[in-house]
Amino acid sequence: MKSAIVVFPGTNRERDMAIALKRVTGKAPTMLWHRDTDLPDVDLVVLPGGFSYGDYLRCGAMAAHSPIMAAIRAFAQKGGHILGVCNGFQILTETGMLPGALLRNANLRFLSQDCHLRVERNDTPFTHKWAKDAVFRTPLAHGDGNYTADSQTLEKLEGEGLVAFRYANAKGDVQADDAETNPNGSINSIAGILSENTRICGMMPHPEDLVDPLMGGEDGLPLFEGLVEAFVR
Amino acid sequence: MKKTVDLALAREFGLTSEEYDRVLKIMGRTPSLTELGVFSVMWSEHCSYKSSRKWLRTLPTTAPWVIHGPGENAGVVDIGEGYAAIFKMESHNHPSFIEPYQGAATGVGGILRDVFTMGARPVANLNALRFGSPDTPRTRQIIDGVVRGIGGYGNCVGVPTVGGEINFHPAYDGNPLVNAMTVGIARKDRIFLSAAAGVGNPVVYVGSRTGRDGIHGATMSSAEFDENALAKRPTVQVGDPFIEKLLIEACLELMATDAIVAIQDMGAAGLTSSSVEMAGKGGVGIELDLDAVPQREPGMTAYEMMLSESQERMLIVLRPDRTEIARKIFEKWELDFAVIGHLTDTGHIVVKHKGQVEADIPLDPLAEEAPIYDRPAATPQAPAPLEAVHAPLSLDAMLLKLVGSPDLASRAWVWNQYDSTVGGQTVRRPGAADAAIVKIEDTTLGLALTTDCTPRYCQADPKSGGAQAVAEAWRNITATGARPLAVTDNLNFGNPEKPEIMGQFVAAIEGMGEACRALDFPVVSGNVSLYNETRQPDGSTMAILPTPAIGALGVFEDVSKAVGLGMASESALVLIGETKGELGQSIWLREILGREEGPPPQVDLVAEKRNGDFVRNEILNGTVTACHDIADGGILVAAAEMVMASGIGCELESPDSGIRPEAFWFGEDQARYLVCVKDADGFCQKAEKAGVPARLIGRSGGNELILPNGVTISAARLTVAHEAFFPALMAS
Amino acid sequence: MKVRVTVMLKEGVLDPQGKAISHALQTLGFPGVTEVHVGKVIELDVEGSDQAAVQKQAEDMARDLLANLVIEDFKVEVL
Amino acid sequence: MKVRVTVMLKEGVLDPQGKAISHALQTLGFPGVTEVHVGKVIELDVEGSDQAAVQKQAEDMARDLLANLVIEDFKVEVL
Ligand SMILES: Nc1ncnc2c1ncn2[C@@H]1O[C@H](COP(=O)(O)OP(=O)(O)O)[C@@H](O)[C@H]1O
Ligand SMILES: [Mg+2]
Repeated sequence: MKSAIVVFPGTNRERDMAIALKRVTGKAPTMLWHRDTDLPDVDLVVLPGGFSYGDYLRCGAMAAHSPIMAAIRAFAQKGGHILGVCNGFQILTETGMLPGALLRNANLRFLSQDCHLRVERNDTPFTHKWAKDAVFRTPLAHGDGNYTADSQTLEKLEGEGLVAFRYANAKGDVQADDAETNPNGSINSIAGILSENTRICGMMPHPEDLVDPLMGGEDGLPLFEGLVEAFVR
Repeated sequence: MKKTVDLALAREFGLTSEEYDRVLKIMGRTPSLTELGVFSVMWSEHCSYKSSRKWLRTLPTTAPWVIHGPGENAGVVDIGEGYAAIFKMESHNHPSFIEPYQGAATGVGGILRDVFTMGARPVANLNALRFGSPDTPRTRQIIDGVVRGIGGYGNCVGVPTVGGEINFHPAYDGNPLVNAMTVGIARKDRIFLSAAAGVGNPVVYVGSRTGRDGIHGATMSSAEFDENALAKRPTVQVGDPFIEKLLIEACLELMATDAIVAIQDMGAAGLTSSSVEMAGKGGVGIELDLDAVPQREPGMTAYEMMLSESQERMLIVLRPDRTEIARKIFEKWELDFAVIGHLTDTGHIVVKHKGQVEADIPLDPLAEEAPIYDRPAATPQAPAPLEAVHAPLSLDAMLLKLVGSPDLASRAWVWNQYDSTVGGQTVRRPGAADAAIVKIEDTTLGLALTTDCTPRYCQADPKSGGAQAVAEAWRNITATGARPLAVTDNLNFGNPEKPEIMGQFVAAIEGMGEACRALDFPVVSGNVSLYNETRQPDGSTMAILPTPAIGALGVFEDVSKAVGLGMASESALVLIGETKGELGQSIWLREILGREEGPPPQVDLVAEKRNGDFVRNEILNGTVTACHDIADGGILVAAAEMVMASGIGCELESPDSGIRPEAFWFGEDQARYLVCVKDADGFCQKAEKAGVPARLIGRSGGNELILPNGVTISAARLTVAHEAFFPALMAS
Repeated sequence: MKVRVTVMLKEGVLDPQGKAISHALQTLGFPGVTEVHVGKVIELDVEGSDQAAVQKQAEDMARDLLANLVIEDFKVEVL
Repeated sequence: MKVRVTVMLKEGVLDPQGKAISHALQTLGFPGVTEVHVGKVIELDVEGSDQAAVQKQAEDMARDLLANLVIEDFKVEVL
């Protein structure tokens, strides 16, 4: 699998993401600068976490207008695969490449803790290494992860099975009104979603920070292993 | 502002009349307003260390692994494989009282700059916080702002906040302490210093524009607080962590070239202290043209620009033929870049603005004739011995109360607002081990990091308290298996012009020095914050508890050998170290009996070293699989913390020690650890041979803590008691 | 010319900040506060002297960047 | 009654958001934007019918909670 990571001013989890990708591919991903206008020949583009433009105005709002986003849009139109994590997810919603928006966490505080995610479907390149309804642990770290969408959008997401991950407890029970298991207050406990063609995935938590037993586990690894298997080259 | 320069203005600026006389003598004329401003900030307590310098010199600062000790922007130690760790701690106490969010945020920003200015990529932040009584609304506001500020800045720059400490005491009601520590990593042969060199070389300003922020901040932090403190508004600085992040990346990119001759962050006293120090250290002169300084507001005067403490700015001396390379890098990162002067051979700092010379000061006397005071110090009185005390409650009731008390309760509410994993190198997050553990990317090396100080011990006996703080930091690092290397300190005290405060200061340094020498644990950087007092409405002042916060760093050759504090399954729990049952100044005495009395626990540095070296060896050879040092709350609290950390229970044995149970279980005797091992007999024999006291005190298993009186407390129940305090406090 | 763009959450979008402020005001002793909404105000200095053109330009800025129309409404005032 | 409280940073206090937005607008093709300041607007429904009393109450709320007077100024409008 050939992959690239986009760096915006203020991005800060590009190194974490590079470590995770290197771990499964054996080679370092290409780093792209937000002012680049062309993408190299890759299978996967990752928009990593961080505080692009300081999260000023709205998280991801300014990065969504970066020169590189035009190329990324074109890549998506050609059916390219894109993973947006945390700030990357926020950028994808700001560009409209994924529906909905991410509001301030319900408790109005930055949250940095482990959470559990339930895998809602396992027939996508992002999720196929897990069983359906599998539960895995992953860190999250954000101030604005409270997913919201209007009722029509939500109906479509749910109806077409475009929810990839939901916040859950360790047993996989989902309870949207419970701050323990749905820490940021996301609607329907949504933690990650897919585009209609399932080739774009945005999620708030950071599986890339749990790919090494030394750092506390490998629970996030299946995401990256799955991607590699999907693009054997 | 009054513009005539005279003694009255000099005093307003914080200079004494003798100091002003000295200025007149050096200048041979009445200084200009800008010149007076330069003298007043350079000779402020904050920049000149005039009350503390004499005593700081007594601290040990060298070891074979120390590359740069105090005197540079941060301390530098060799951690092997060609890498150096660069670290320092710094206070932002006064700003955090005035505006808790921005005060704490800019504190983090400032200490980050001290570290990356030397060429290091920051890899970890810690913070040592002291707040007033939790019962007052103002304390809650300060906690809320400080925690948000630390998170707001650290999370955005992408440096994980991995540890720290928090204490509460009414003595901090009007004067909280916010001490921030940053640790960075650099190649050992790529360290950047601040001594300017090369007459004619350009002096370059990078980062944010200069505004009227924090003018006279350095003098403000050298004065005690009065009722008007909250009205001192023009000095509030606002941090921009986004710009800081760009500045880190741009500086590191520039540092990978050979363009830099010298580099220095603009910290307290901004452009003044950075230019004066760079030129002074290099023995050259410097000429600045303020018209070229990037400015945020129109109409700024030379005085304002020289004293502004606008954040996120750096000063760099470049090789002249590399100026364009440097400019391109800063343009790429969309940061201001301006050549604002050059080095000269005059030995003077000359400041020009709009065609006028606004300041022309000889650098040598500015530095060399800076006042140094040998202030009178009263020897602290030894505390009276503690009379016999008795437990009013059952062991389990006391334990539940203690684990939920302000100084011992879980800090998860706090650290859950700090990104502790960004960077992907955090081996142990807050709460998982006695020190935070961070791996060095692409190596097997790891760092163990901690901050420690027990102010109530220091209040009772500053010397032993100073030694204890160092010993506890050393012990926390040892308890993970790391080899303790060096210390940074943040000495927070009251008004040094009072002999009893100066006496605390001198004694604490003496204690620290002794401990650092005995443990081979040199001080490589630090910060002094004096005048931490609040004037009360009745005219009296209240000083904080003497608080020599210690930040410390240890190293692992192989970080996979690190152990945490969570109870291991099916193990013997062994107590290391001697227990006499010292309850003086203990948390138990304060929380259960409401008394702050007696001498603090004795510090035996020989035992400390012997016990610690033994424990570390046994961790590294794999015998010890979990380890927790015994500190506040004694053995029983330590055991409960181990149970809560892993959810694995433990059955404790009744001690046949001849010591009263409350003294045995809650005494705070030093140099002790609880460790999990498989073979208790073999382990205790080995300890005995090494001269280390060791005894079996329990066995792990199940999910309950079983007390020697047979009462059981589930891990879950302990956790509920432990975790309730902060959320309840902050919701009220 | 000075322009003020006010950005508020759309009706129906959860406003936890507004809720928290309303709650805090109650406990601070302001019982008469029923609804609270929090938004952003962005004040801009825009070159130009044609009020209508500046208004139009500010609306473009709001649509492009200053507001997220999925969750927010905006209002432009040329001052 | 409806009340609007506008909270802006005091003059001279660094406005990192404003700076970043102004920069972004430039690159988005709005070169005529010179200064940008970002503030908060809080809209409240307050019980009562005496305009002056409501104004006074809102000012108290602003001082007590809505604005941080160390770095911010506020303005109250009863609508
Ligand atoms: N201000 C803080 N920020 C982050 N972590 C903190 C803070 N205060 C305490 N911690 C963490 O909480 C844990 C317990 O702290 P403390 O009681 O000071 O430990 P010890 O008694 O071993 O010194 C440690 O992991 C420490 O790093
Ligand atoms: Mg500690």
